[in-house]
Amino acid sequence: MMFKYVILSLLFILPSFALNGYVDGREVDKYQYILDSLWVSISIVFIFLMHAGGFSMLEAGFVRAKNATNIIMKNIFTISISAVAFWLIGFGLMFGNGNDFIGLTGFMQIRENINLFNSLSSYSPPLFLVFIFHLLFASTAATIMSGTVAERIKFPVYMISVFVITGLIYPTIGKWIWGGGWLQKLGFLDFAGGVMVHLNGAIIALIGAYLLGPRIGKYDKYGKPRPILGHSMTLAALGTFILWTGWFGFNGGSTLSADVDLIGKIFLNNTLAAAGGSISSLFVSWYLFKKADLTLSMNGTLAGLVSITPGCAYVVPEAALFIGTIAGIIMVLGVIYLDKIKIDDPVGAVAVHGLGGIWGTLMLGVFHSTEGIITGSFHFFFVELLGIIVCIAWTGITSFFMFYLLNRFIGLRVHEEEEIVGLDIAEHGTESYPNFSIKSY
Amino acid sequence: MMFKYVILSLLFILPSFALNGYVDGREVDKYQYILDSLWVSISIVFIFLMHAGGFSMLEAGFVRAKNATNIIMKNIFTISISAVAFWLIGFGLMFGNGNDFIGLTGFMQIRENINLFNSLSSYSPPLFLVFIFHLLFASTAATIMSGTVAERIKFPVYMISVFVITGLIYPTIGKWIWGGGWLQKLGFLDFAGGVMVHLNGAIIALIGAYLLGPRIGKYDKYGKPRPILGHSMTLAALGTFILWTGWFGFNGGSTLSADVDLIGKIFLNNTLAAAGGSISSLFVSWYLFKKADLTLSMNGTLAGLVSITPGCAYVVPEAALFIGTIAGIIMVLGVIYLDKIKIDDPVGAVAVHGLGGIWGTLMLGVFHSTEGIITGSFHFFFVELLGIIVCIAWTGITSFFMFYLLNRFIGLRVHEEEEIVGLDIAEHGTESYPNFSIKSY
Amino acid sequence: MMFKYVILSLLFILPSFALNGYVDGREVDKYQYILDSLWVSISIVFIFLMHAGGFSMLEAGFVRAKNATNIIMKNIFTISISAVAFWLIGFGLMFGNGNDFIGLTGFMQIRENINLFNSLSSYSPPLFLVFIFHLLFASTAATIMSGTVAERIKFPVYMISVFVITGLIYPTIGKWIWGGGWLQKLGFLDFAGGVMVHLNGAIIALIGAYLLGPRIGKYDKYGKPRPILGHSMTLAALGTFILWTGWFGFNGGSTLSADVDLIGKIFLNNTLAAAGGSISSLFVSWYLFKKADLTLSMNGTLAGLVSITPGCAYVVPEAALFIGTIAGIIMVLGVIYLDKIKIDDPVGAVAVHGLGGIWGTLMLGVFHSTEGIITGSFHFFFVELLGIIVCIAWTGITSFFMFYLLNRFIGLRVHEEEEIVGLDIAEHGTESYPNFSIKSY
Amino acid sequence: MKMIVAIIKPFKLDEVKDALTNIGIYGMTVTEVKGFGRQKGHTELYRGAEYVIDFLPKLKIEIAVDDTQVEKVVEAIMQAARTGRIGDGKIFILPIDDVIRIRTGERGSEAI
Amino acid sequence: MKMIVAIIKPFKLDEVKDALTNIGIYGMTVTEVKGFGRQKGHTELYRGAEYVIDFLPKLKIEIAVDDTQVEKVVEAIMQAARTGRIGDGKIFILPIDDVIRIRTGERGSEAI
Amino acid sequence: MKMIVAIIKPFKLDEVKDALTNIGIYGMTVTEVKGFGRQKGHTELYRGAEYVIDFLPKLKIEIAVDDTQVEKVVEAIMQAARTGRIGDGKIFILPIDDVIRIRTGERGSEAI
Ligand SMILES: Nc1ncnc2c1ncn2[C@@H]1O[C@H](COP(=O)(O)OP(=O)(O)O)[C@@H](O)[C@H]1O
Ligand SMILES: Nc1ncnc2c1ncn2[C@@H]1O[C@H](COP(=O)(O)OP(=O)(O)O)[C@@H](O)[C@H]1O
Ligand SMILES: Nc1ncnc2c1ncn2[C@@H]1O[C@H](COP(=O)(O)OP(=O)(O)O)[C@@H](O)[C@H]1O
Repeated sequence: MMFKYVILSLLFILPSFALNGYVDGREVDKYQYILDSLWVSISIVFIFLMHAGGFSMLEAGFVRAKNATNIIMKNIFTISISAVAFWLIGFGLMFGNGNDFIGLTGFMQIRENINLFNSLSSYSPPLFLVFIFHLLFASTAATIMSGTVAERIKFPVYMISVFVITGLIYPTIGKWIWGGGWLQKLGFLDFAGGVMVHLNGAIIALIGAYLLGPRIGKYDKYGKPRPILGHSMTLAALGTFILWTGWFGFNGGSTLSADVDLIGKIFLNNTLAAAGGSISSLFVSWYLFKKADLTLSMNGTLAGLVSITPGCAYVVPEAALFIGTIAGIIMVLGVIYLDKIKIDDPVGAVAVHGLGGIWGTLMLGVFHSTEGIITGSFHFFFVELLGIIVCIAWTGITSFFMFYLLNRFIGLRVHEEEEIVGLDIAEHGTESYPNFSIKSY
Repeated sequence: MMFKYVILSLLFILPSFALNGYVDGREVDKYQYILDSLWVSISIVFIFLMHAGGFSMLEAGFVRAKNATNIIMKNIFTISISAVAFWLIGFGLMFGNGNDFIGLTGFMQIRENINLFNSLSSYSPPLFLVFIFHLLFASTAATIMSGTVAERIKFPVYMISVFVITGLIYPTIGKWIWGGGWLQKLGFLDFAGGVMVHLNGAIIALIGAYLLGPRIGKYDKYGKPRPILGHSMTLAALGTFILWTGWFGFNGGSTLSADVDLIGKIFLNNTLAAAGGSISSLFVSWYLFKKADLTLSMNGTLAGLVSITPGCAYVVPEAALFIGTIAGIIMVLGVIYLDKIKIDDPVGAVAVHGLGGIWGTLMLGVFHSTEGIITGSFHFFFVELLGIIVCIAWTGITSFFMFYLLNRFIGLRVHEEEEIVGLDIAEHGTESYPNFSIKSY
Repeated sequence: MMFKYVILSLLFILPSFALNGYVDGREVDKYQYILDSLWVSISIVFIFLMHAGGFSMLEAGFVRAKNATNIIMKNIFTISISAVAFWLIGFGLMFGNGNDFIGLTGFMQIRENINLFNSLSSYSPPLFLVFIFHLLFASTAATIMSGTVAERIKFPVYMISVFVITGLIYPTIGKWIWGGGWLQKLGFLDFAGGVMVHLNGAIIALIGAYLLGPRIGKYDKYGKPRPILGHSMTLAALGTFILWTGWFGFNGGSTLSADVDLIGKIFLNNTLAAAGGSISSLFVSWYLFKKADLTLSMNGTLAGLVSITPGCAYVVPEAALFIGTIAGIIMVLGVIYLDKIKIDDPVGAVAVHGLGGIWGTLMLGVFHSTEGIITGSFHFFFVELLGIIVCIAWTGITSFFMFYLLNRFIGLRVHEEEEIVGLDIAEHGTESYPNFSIKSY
Repeated sequence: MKMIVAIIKPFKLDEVKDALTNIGIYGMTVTEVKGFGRQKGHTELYRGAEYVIDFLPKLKIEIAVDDTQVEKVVEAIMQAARTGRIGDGKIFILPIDDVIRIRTGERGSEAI
Repeated sequence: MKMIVAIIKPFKLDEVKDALTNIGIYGMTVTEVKGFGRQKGHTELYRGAEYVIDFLPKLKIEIAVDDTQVEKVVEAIMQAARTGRIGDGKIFILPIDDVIRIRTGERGSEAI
Repeated sequence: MKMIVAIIKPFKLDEVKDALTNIGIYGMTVTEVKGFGRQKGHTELYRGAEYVIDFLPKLKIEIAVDDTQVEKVVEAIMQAARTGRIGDGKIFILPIDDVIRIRTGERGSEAI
């Protein structure tokens, strides 16, 4: 009998012998570990493309030719400096051990030592990959504002603010929501960053645009908005397409594991929400303005994607289509409204990421397949609402403070003459298109 | 003895215990399932990029600056509306249970219920991923025409036709070829859509271009073709490069499983066929026109890729190089011929996708490593030929009918003045490049 | 007792039964094999995008509008012809069986027969994928020069040289370094091609630029350099962003296996080195020229990436940040110096890939975590130095010889009038932007 | 000698050029310009905000001719450029004191 | 009749146009030009090599008017286009022999 | 005063500018134009279909000068812009009635 048990126990030891191993001190299923990590690695590449190629091209397309070099310079710098800031400070603040409000370990120590980051203990992939994944999210939150404050913010001011955002503002609320902090403990859910990335970014953008004021020429002497057309619809479209593509990695990769059933669901929700947002915004602009506005339809695609970001893993496809479709409509109305109240946002980021983020998070409260209002409970909805309010308050106040100080000590805005001649010449000494005849008025 | 059997049987149960699970009601090898699904997920991202970034940029580059916004608007809409149409109707028609000619279940029901889709029972990845994968193929077939009918078709006409194509025309023949229908039963092979995607798309494009007539100014008063140059070679090239890249996902992903040996073979065949097509078209244009025509070489790359699409999994690399090389030559001659017979195709899609698709499918009949003419049998070749004829007939007739009705009730073509001023201003109220001096003649 | 052994042995056979299989005649762990191969497949796609989209757009953006079509034509041809050259000759020379200096088997025989390529016996993925992976590296080495010799080299000269590089020059040294040849036996390490790809490419570029001489107008009558501005900063940026993205595949894929811990480390090193290079070059140019030069910051990103390429798998993240940061500074100084000594390099490839490659390889000799100077040994450092010298000598001499002969028999440079009117019209009969008013001076 | 300056609708360029070569005029200089006149522009919306495109694309053709040819040239341009709709453009005739061909140094009518 | 040719700073276009329409001038033709004059250009660096941008963007506005209107138009342009800084531009007044409206064939003052 | 209008080959701009500044001319206005003349264009093929590029890029330089300077300026332009090959361009001399400097209101020769 004992003999039998020996054999049986061997039978159960065997697979762990064959399949398991130790990673960062944790025992893991070897193949699952590789699969999870590969999926995250690949998602990182998609998200990087989205960030680097997508946002830059979109924003470049929406500004005037005389500021294209400047907006690209900002995007390169955002990616680069946020890597440093998040490595030095941000990641520790967000995932380090500490209390419910702040992480206090792991600064500059993104090594194999997982013990500094208890909040990450349930993550499968190795720490390096988790770091880069979250870095790209932080960096995306920061880059969202770059389009909104474009064509008039001073480059050094922008540089400092990106450092502060990715090093301090974002990681702190990140601790609360994703780092095991108090909001997370209350049950707040934000699957891929509807609040964390998009609403955060939009609030910073809004505060920045408010304090900067509109671009010269954006309002006529009677205060009526005058459009300042983006210089290249094809570039803006390229950016949109890359973002659309990368979003599969952004939302799909937020599984942080090769849970392919969930990935499938997310992909479908993504696809339908984006489709809904593109179509609804197209028709709304067509109805309101008699002609189908491409830039609003592109914004609509993104609004659809933003709105499904918090809930993509939790809602059914029909809900995703609904959420994205309405997001497209809300976004168009938001763009018109912001224009009216003199928030000059060249790329529409506040409406896309802000309204899309709020709407999507609320709808997660409604449509969550087990906890949403639809299944009978209101508790979760209010937790979601609380998260939104907390984000607006925290990020609103801190970024106001940040821009306020920058304004005092450096001044936010370039000189009027620099704005007229364009930041490309003024700050970078070059034209973006030296061989082309550019209209001078 | 019995004891021994117990142990032995345990030995064989064990691995299923360790490795298997249930997906969509099927029992699967767990890791294989994850691997297959991940590969399809990633291929989806590549195909999406190819579709969104690739086709849009290519087509935008080949049209005039005054129609760039319009062509992009169309591409955004194509992706979006086809998601809805394929979800509502197309997928059920194509893969639902029914008879050899049509699927009748699964409309709007892309849930975990695999029983509605018996034809998919041998697919490993979850239904959601299979749905998106096939959606992107349908949507590609529809988008192929957008370049050919560009610069003159009415936007609403285009919109309706995309819905009809992805909801009805494509899924029906899809049932026959990929959904377990009659052509598939006859042994017709089309690995990644040489007929299904490319020939289908080209036929619709051809019918559309025929009924629309050439753009104003495309022929002089003596009927001699006059070139209308695409407005940006760099954009067109970017589109080509993205398509070239995405094709790895398109053909490689059509394994629908992580069969890496096959993927390796497909990647190599893809690479050689594209190389052959680029080089041959380059030299043919150089020989014929004394200068090396970039647009034809780019078309040649794509013709090479299209031509290997039906057979990439079945032929040896040497054959792939041959097929792609000849495809490049045929395509150039096709472009010249279509120009002569007054089919005005701004992007060359009919020659690339139509002739490339036909040629590649026939050559699969010749080079298939076990069933091709080369190995002695003619039967398979004739089945392939039959498939081509069926596709031309079905799609030719239905799309003719569709455009005919649209012409009757809406009118296919924009007003002459709108065509001259450009669709960007006429239909979307914007210029694509407002800061640039655009030549007015 | 015997009975027990039977069972025990069964236990150990079982997993191989369950998990293993035979590939190319080797016995492998099945899932590991699939994982390795999938990762390589996906890396191939990223590298292809990087090569096709990245280099082309970058180079196109850095040249004048009148030469954009030409540079793209060259890139398409490079990818295509190198596939053929590497298939016919290169791969056999580089990995075929032979001696320490040259491979002599496997020409045109990239089939499942691994026995022709003993040097690849430790590679997990199937031969087809390994072939494509190395093809893309060869092709990248060749494409590096295309930007440097742009705007003045004759197209046929360029065509032949790419064939020679990817068929002969690159594979020979490739045998020495990666194909089991003498340098590899000495312990020379070059993880992802700092010497093999980047330095090789830069040396060829340098020799080419030297023999061609500067573009007309690059120096005024007193020999002072005059800038010739690239025609599109947004295109150049797009190229940079795509390269930056693809580099994850380039360096990460060089594991040639799904070693996810290593992939994580490489990704992090990549990210930090690129960040360091972008930031340092930005500040250096700002300090030296009073304005922040976008093109130098983009070059800086790439210099950072190049510099981490040889050592990304072997150094700690802190070292990566250091290496990339200094690479950015060296690169800027290199650009200025090359300008002074009349090496006219429109895209900065010699400084980026050459200096970046040398610096990174030396630093690997310093920072290698077990063999570098820092851990006490000088031996390895000198081996790295030797590798650099060998590369400069071999590639310098052979490419000089190649260009010398091409100059004798064909002439390297286009006619002065063709250069003034631009290669697009002169060699391809088309303008890149026919609808735009292009400045004529 | 006179400088005939014609402002025309852009898509009429080919016809005007042909008309001029038909009457033996082989030299002209063309400039892209924006015209403002009775032909009204149009109002468009970009992201919901209105803007007016009131400068319309036109081409300016400058032709230096001998006094004797002025009427013939004006006639040819009018015929070729006229559509009958507002915005067809104008022809201005300005005096020229002298013309020099750079290549040869010829002056006056010789140089045209 | 006279051709009034004004070279102005580009961002002044709207103001000049408004000033002209206010005094009843409804026709003009605008061209993008580069100006070289007392207003000095600026030196920039591209990849460390110096270059001078000495041709500055300007707009040329051409307005054909009756002799009686010349002073009024000159006055309006001056007021609208002046910033007081170097580079504000010039106004040239050239004689016109005749004007023809292509659409109608009208001539002279009628055609303006 | 005269308006000297020179049509030149684009790559000669720098030389012409230098020649003019050398003789003390510091003001000019440059326009991108397309020229049609004896210099023949070229035929190209795009996707196998022929097209003719018969409008060639030229630059138009306008220089307002005092009557006394006309010959000097013409001479300088001719020397700098001549290559001796067809298409070198022309110089037209038109009369100017008056010149005004917008900034100061100066008139006539003062304003140049
Ligand atoms: N007084 C003017 N001076 C200069 N150009 C003018 C003048 N009036 C009209 N133009 C030019 O002629 C073009 C056509 O004039 P417009 O009044 O629109 O129509 P029409 O030629 O039918 O009278 C304008 O777009 C403008 O370029
Ligand atoms: N002699 C001239 N002939 C033609 N155009 C001139 C002449 N002088 C100046 N201009 C034009 O007028 C513009 C302004 O002249 P500038 O000398 O810079 O300043 P200001 O108008 O204050 O005297 C120049 O940029 C140029 O376009
Ligand atoms: N009659 C004319 N009126 C206006 N511009 C002219 C005239 N003839 C020639 N030009 C301009 O001068 C340029 C050069 O003229 P062209 O006849 O080609 O050579 P050349 O200057 O050697 O006689 C033309 O491209 C055109 O811009």
